[in-house]
Amino acid sequence: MATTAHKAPNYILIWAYLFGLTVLEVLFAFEMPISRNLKILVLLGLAVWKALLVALFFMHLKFESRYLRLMVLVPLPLAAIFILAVITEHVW
Amino acid sequence: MSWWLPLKASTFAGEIDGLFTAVLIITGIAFVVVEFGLVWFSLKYRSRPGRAAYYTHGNTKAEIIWTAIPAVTVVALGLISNHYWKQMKGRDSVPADSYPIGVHAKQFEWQYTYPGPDGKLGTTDDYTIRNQLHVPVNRNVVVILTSEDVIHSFFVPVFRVKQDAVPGLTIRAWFNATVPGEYELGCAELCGMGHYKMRTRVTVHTQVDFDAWVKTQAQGGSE
Amino acid sequence: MTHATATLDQMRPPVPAEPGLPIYNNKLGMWVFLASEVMFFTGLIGAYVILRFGAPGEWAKPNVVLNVPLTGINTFILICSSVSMVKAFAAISAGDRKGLSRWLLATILLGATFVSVQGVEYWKLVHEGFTPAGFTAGSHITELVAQGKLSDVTGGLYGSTFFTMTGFHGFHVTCGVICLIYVWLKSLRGGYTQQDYRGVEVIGLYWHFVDLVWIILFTIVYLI
Amino acid sequence: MSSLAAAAPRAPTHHDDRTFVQKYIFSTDHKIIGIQFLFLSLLFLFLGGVLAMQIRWQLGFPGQPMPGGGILPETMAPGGVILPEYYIQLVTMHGTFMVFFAIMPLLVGVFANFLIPLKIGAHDMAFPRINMASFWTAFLAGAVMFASFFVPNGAARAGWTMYAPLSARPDLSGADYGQICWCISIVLLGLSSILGSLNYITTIINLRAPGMTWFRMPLSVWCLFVTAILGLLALPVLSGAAIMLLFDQTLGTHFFDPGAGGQVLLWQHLFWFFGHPEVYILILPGMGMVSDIIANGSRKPIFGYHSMVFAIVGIGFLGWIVWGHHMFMSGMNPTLGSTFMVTTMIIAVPSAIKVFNWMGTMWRGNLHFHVPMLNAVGFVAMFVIGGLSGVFMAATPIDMHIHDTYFIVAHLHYVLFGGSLFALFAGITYWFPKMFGKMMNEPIGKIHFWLTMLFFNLVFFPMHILGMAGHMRRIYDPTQYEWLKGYQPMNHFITLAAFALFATQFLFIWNFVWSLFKGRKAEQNPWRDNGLEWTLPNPAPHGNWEKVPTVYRGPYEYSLPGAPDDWYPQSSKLPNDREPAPAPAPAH
Repeated sequence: MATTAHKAPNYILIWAYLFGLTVLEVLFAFEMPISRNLKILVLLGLAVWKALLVALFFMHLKFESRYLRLMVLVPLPLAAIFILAVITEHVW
Repeated sequence: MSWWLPLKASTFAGEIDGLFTAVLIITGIAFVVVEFGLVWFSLKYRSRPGRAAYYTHGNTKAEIIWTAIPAVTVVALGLISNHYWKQMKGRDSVPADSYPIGVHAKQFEWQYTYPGPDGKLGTTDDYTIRNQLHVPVNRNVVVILTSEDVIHSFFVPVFRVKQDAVPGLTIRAWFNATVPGEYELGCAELCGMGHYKMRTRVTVHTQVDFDAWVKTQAQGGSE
Repeated sequence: MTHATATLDQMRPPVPAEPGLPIYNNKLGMWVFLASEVMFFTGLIGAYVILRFGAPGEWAKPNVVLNVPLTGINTFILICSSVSMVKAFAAISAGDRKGLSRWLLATILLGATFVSVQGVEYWKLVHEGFTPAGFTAGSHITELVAQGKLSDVTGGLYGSTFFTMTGFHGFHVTCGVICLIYVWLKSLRGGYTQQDYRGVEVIGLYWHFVDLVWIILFTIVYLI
Repeated sequence: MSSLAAAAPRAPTHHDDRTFVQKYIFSTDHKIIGIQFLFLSLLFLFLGGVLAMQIRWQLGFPGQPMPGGGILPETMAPGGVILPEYYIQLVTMHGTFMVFFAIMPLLVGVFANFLIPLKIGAHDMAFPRINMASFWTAFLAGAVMFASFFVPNGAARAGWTMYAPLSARPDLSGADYGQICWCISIVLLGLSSILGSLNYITTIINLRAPGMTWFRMPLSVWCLFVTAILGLLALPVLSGAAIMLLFDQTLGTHFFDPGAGGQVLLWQHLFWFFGHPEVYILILPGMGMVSDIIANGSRKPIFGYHSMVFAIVGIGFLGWIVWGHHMFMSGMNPTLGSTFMVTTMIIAVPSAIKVFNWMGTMWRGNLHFHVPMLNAVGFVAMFVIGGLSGVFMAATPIDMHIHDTYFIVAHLHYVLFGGSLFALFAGITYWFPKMFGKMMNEPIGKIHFWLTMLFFNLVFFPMHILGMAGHMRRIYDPTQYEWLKGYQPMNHFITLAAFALFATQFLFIWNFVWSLFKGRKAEQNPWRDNGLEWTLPNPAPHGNWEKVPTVYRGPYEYSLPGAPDDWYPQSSKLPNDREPAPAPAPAH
């Protein structure tokens, strides 16, 4: 494998996390205890958390060189720049 | 045919032409420096027998100088432009007392809706004319641009004003005509087959003529 | 279990070269390709977010048009396929070729199930009147509008964005399944050994990426 | 030929058992693929030129039958007289072919493919088969776009920028199949470009020869690396946008349909978010080649290598936050306009740094004006004008007057024709011996350069004047307007100069084709250049080196004090040169 030998992460635990988070998300989406904006933030947070779990453990980013991690992050600010800039069109 | 910008017929024209001249001077200097530098170096350092090139990898001081100077120049230009930009197109740049004219662009013609004698748009005495823009002189006029089908662009060269008419949006653009006379307006954004013939006759009346014209229009004397 | 040392190490960057990134070419190539895929979905999801933010009417509530419980199970299936993919990868890195083939087969079946469930959902939605071009008149969905549970002002946008995003994600999953079948067949022929299982890792990266995109899509399309 | 070249490693002599088809049609050799791109793109460049001549005819002689126009179908040009619908197709297709199928493949398809493995010392690209797929996808995209002329109702007609809703509604534009062909072709080109960029990035990162550290790479490779990154991240957004436009045209979706809540400005944002990195894709490889050629022509190291690299990388970052300057007048949020105006002003600085560094390279050099050097200096001279006219547009109040006028047309042609095309003339002439083993003719090359320089300026400089007068873009017949009637003599003059410019290009075509067969046999290192590619015989064999060379110094060691010649190849070892550190042993 790549440079550093690493103990394979406990995939079943990650699977349990993902399953739990998905159920949590679905439940959370339909209980309406809080304001809409906070709900969106929480749901996005859960989604990002699950995405990070997949990326770090399933795609082994956690054990890769930091240059690769940096390279993988490059497109994200571009996406953010595009969406934030175009959204201001409606905050005329 | 003139080798310079068209007639200055609006308050914008003075400022824009001034800025144009300033940028022309700055870029002119850069142009002369670079082009004559290239020609001079090409002649002075061309290969002759026994000539050896001077071995150097660069000079950081020179780099700093020709990074700083362009950076300062462009940022200064940026700030000046932003000052005028806020006045001309800024969010609340349209003067309150502007004379409103509804401009509706559709494929290959412009429809101008005038407020009529009561001076307010949307009242019963409004009237609409095709391809004729009449504005009073020395008065702020706001053009309320809407489009029916595709993107058109309201462009009067002598007023130096341009604003796209976007279907689905209502965009307001203002100007203040200063020289009475007959001018022309054209569509500046490709809008299909007849893009080239979306021509409007722009007439800038003195205030007296304008009131008379409004009165004649109000009595249904449509053109 | 650590990964056994390898003699003819195919899984290291090419030898006679200046050290670049410490990963072999195929993996670097896949990560670079995934960066371009992120930009592709930026275009689609960005358009969705912008259109929704500036939508003239009120956007459809979750679970009114789209069946969230069914899609929740579908999401779970895709997560399982991600897990089985990583199990396949762990199997071959420990040298277990039969385990690799079995887990790959599991991944293929789960992936195919996901796509078919998605296909059935599309077919049902279109029949209910929810199409890429918006709400078709006189269908079940227009009754929902009549009952006031849904505003049809944003119907056109809702249909366009939903079908384009999830459609292209489904397309990427289908391509993934086809590649997995190729890798699976090659694994049956003993194409992958403990020394060289690059193909498995590269297709694994693609598969996890497609799962990651779905995790984000599921939240912003179905739940918000 | 000095003693140094003798030490170069010999080419591989292994037996080459590939059939003709494998070797030339479906080749996976990066050099053959580069040459395939060269022939395909030169064809489309010529087609773009022919379209441009028809545009100029209509503007110079409005409404008069075009000589040779008889072959055009009646619906487009009855009796040779160009109709408005056909004129807008000409404008759209001229832009599309030139940008997507001529300049971009010529710069990225040809020179990235051909130069990267040779200049960094690799046997071939990281993924040869994907590289071949990239060419054939581009070929298919070109075929689909070319076919769109012959579909019912003719080709797409909404400008190469395809602004919605004109592009999304066949009833408004009059072209249905043409628009669909445009979208499909652009999606295919996007795929081809992504496959290519993927290859270039992996090759440059992982396959550099031992000793070829990041700061020993020639600037042409640095430029191609940043171009590949821009291409990799920008093209998918265009593919996504083209797919949305395709669905709007075919499936009836409402992305850009204002009636159903769609946003018209969304297309412009998506297009120009791709568009500005695209225009840097069109200029950066040219800048890289010109840097190499000017250093070679001046027999002097490039001035400020590190600041050039930072300028290239700077352009790579800033290129992503300036796209709004195409939309100042489009109804975009004015505060956003201010932001884009400031970032656009800042992006002028890296280009200024590069121009001054090129001049610094020529300063106190030993200038050999071979044809590539002439074209390279021509590039710098013309690119400066293009860059400076860009400052006028960045100043938003001035842009209010000159947006969508011929001032913009002048600017883009000064950077694309005066910039990229002059760099291409230089690049093709410079690496022609490495591609085909023969030299291009020197006198014809010089005549071609001076005539092109003359007529190029006669055609495009007056367009600044037209733009200042307010002459709008894409106008079928300017004599409709009183104030433009006065400028008709200038349009007439520009048309005549354009015909002369087009005729001059036959000199290049003649020189290119004639030298392919009868050119003078090229020696090992005709330009006495330090690059690794010149340690190989001409034309370079399959697989390049048998053993990858080791690199001991940067690419620009010209006129090294105390060296026998005024050039010093990267791969020849001086007594006090250290061997590069061996690659790290496998850690586990």
